Amino acid sequence: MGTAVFNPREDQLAEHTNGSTKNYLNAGFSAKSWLLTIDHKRIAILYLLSITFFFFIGGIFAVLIRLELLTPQGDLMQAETYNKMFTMHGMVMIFFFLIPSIPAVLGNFLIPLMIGAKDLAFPRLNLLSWYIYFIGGLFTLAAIVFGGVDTGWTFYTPHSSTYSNTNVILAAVGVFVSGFSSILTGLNFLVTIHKMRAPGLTWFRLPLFVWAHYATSIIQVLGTPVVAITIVLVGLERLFHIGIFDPKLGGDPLLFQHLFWFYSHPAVYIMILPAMGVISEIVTCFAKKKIFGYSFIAFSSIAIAVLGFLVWGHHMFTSGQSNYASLVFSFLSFLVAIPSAIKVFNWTATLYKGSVSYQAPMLYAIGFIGLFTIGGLTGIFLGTLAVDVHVHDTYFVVAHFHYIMVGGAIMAYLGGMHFWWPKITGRLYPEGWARFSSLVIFVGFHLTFFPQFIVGYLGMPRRYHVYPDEFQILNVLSTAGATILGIGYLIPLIYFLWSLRYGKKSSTNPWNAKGLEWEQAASPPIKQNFEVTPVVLEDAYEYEPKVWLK
Amino acid sequence: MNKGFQLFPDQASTMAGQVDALYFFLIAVSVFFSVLIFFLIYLFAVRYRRRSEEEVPKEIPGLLKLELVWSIIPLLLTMVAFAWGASLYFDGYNPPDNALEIYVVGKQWMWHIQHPTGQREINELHVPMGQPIKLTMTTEDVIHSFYIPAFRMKKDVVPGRYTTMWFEATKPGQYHLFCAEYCGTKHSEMIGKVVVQEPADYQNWLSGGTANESLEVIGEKKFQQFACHTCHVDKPNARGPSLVGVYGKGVRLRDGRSVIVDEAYIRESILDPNAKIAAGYKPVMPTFKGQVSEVGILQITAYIKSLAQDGSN
Amino acid sequence: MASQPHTLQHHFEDLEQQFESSSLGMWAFLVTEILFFGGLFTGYLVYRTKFPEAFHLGSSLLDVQLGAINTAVLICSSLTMALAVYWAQKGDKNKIVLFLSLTIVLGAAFLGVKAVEYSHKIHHHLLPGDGFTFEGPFADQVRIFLSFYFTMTGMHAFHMVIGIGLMIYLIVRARQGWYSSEYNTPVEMIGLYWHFVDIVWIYLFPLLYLIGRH
Amino acid sequence: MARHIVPTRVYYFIFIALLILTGTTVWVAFIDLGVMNNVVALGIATLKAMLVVLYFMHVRYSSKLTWVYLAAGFLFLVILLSFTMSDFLTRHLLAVPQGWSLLQ
Repeated sequence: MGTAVFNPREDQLAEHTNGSTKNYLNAGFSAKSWLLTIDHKRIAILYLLSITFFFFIGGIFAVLIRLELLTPQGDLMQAETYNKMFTMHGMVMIFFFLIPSIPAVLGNFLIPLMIGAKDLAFPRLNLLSWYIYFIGGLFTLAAIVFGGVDTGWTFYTPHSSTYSNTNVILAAVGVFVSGFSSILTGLNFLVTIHKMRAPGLTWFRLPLFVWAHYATSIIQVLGTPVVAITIVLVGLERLFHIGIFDPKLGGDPLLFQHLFWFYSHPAVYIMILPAMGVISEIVTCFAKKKIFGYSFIAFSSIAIAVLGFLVWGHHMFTSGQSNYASLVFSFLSFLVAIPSAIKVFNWTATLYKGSVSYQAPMLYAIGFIGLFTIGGLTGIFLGTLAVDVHVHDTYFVVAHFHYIMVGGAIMAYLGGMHFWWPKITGRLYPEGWARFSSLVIFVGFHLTFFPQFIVGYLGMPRRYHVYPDEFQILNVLSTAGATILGIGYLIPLIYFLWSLRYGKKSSTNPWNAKGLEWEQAASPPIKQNFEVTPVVLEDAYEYEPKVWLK
Repeated sequence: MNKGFQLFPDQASTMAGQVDALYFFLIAVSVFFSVLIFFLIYLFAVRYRRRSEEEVPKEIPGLLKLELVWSIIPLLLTMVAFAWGASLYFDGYNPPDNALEIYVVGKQWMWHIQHPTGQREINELHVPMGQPIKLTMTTEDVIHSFYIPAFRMKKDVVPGRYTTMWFEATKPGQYHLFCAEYCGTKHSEMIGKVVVQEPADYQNWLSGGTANESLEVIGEKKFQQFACHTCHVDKPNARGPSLVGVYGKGVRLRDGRSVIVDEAYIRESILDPNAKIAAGYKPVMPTFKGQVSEVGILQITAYIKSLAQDGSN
Repeated sequence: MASQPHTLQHHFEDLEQQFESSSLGMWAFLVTEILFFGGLFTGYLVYRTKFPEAFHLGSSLLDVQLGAINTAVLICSSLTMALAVYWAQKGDKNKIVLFLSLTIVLGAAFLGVKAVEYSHKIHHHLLPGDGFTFEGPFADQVRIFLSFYFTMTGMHAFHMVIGIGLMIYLIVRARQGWYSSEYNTPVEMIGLYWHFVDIVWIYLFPLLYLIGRH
Repeated sequence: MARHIVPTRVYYFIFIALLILTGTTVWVAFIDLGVMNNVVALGIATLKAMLVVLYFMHVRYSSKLTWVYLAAGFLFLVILLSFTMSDFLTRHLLAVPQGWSLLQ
């Protein structure tokens, strides 16, 4: 790749970037050219639009939940309605926003660019994945429109399989179908990363974003089918009373929990591993320095993906599962904390003696590290058996996983969107507003969720529609924070849209970042990504020019 | 129940202080690492802020020793948390032998509580201070979870089987009782209170109120009502095995295995009599599924238990 | 190759890369299939450990003879599939069509036998559901066994129906002369899928039909 | 492409072996071997599955990567089975391990 001076194609790239030639965005304007596209970049845009839609649907539910909890009485809505609200909030946010967010948008757009390929290995499958996701989304929307579901996103039996009289089947079909979208995306990434790398791009030259997505794809491919068949069994139980999950017919309700968490615990890593990949890219770019401990960060992603499958029982410490199983699951849960810690330490060390600039993506990344550190450390509390007995199913858990999944994953998602926005759209977002929104989100987030740790340890159970008076102060703080947070999420939506028309045109490499997508692809990239297949001669993140190139 | 604002919940059981100690240890570890990381990020970000676009920082190669240090130290700390937490967990779920047994049946959306002396309560649990209490729990419908924050104790109540938990209250007063596992529409109204009393007050409470028959007496009536006694008599050649003195003992089964006669076995034998048939008997007992409630089963179980203690009928 | 532009897709460098990608993708897909059936096997294992007698009793309700015949039929279909792939590698269009057709016939025979078995069970009210009746001990546990029987074999049969559909597609394409000794990836991939379905049955047969027979 | 083409006689040989093994597993099922019945049944099934995987599915002649993927699939299946069973098999043991009192 070499330095900018040595890049023979620079003129060519600048020409593309200045919009004088075709790029993937102006390659066609008909609806068909978008809806039947097999270009990974356009499919990423399709995903971007749909997950943004679902994010705001889920967000509306969140706002209503927080409004209801402003007072201890259930005065805004009925208990049934409230139960549907948190169920739909969880279901939409997890299955239709968080799981596809970074992989299906940024991963889809960037992996081929980062590895110097023309497309993913299976472009048609990629388009199919989006349609499957879309159909799953339609089922879930139908479940909402026809009256909602009240099982919680966890579908615990026998409530979901026998007792609930809401649209469980529709929602289950929605989750089941969208699961296949996730599997196929993961499969596509795995093959692409194995088989489509540019000449010279060895495994240990790959950007860490790609490593993180490789690890994520492992989980998607191995975990998702188990929850798919589990949901099928719940549906069969509901329709035919097959007895497998029905204690009245001899079934054991804990079997459901095992099968469900076998996927749904690793699913948390589907949400956070790509986020970690984004942060690795941003931190190294804005410190202008090669990332510290490359191989440790790369392998810690794989370690998280594999170990993540061995710890699901920590969701079941109070469930009546064997105490011995709890012991083993607790032990393994602590082991999975270590690779996460390694990443945080290495990001921090990357800043040491770097050249740190505070542009918006970096502010989001630093915000991520802060929130993820707190989220990760409170995970230790939950892995500790005796403490978990007290805080399990309380707001402590709610706060913990929001720190990981909202504080962590969404912060990184937004950071990544800012970082690659010039590459995706060819336009720069307004820097001042972006810095401001990162700050608003950071403050709003803490105010929303930190009080929930306290109220959780005080004993307030989750999924409560009414609650004792003494918890009100903390809930009011939380709702106030949610208002700020909500505004914080709206600001980027507005200025991103604004920048599409009024934003400054971006150069090929506005951050002077390393990586094929910055150095060898135009902003926005041409339809086939590169004029010529790139050849890679050096490791990732070589910000310090090597002597022989000077 | 303290209605004021507080940061930490009441400590009202022997377990509460111990869990809190572990909690504070974890807070200390968390604060240390959070502050360390936040401070370093702040320090590096300010000290090494970009001063010109041209500057090119020198690459710092990876350092295995450093990686090992920041892997192993957190690992050791988590192992402390693991051992400490596991030890308390086993204490918390392993009742002492002298525990007083109280039965809990959850139902959408209420807690039904039965004392061995026959008192029944709905959404209230009276317990004496300084006495270990063992709760044996089940539910008529979905999964619930019996949660007393002031005792730092929680256990899911699972349909189709018994789960147990125990505690020893240390401070008189009234404490929240919550259902912690989402159980349907009125999940948040499946709450109640635990009333901890001085032993003398507790005795007063026991003797006061309506004249209750003890659990085993009600159980004996049920035993007659369901005609259990026509087969389960303490005579040779009876159609069913005698239940005198069997509770807590081992029994050989037809297929050569053996089981301990406990609550779970009695429950199973009432609902699914053919599952484990005692050696020397035929599968002739009908199931009582759908005829007897979980509460009724607990009463009959109490009666069978009492037969073990008396040694005579 | 120029006469067959559909064989090399635009984003691959050469056919080798394209074949390796398809093959790896297929294996990754089969891995998800292992875990998909794995959820059912886990449930089966849990309940079999819990209710061994009931599972023996439930198993005795199944027809070993039909099960064994079906196993043989499926093994035959795997052989014909392997031969279809072999002739695809050799590039013999007529033999591909012949062996794929044989595989479809054998697959249909398997499904036919399965339908006979299902209809017997349904006739005797052994289909889990509201009409389920079982005169004998452990009625509930036997129901759970039969639930696993129907779900597992049903899922398996569903995979076979999809496999047959894919083979019909292959036959159409083969007749159009799409497959040659250079390009035969779809035949190989669908072959892998079919063999996988065979393997699932290889486990289902002893686990469902042969327990507690002695 | 220089891919390995397996001669047809290998397929016929494997086919005969699979049929013989099917016969064997049915025959053994009717002999009382106690727990060994399960072991034998699953052992034969695994042997058959291996024959199909190695020869019909060409894994014997495939790249290391195929082996790794296949092994990962089975490894995670084993994880799912064994960790789930770790709950169901130890639930009825003592609530507390003997002599467990690390920090008392």
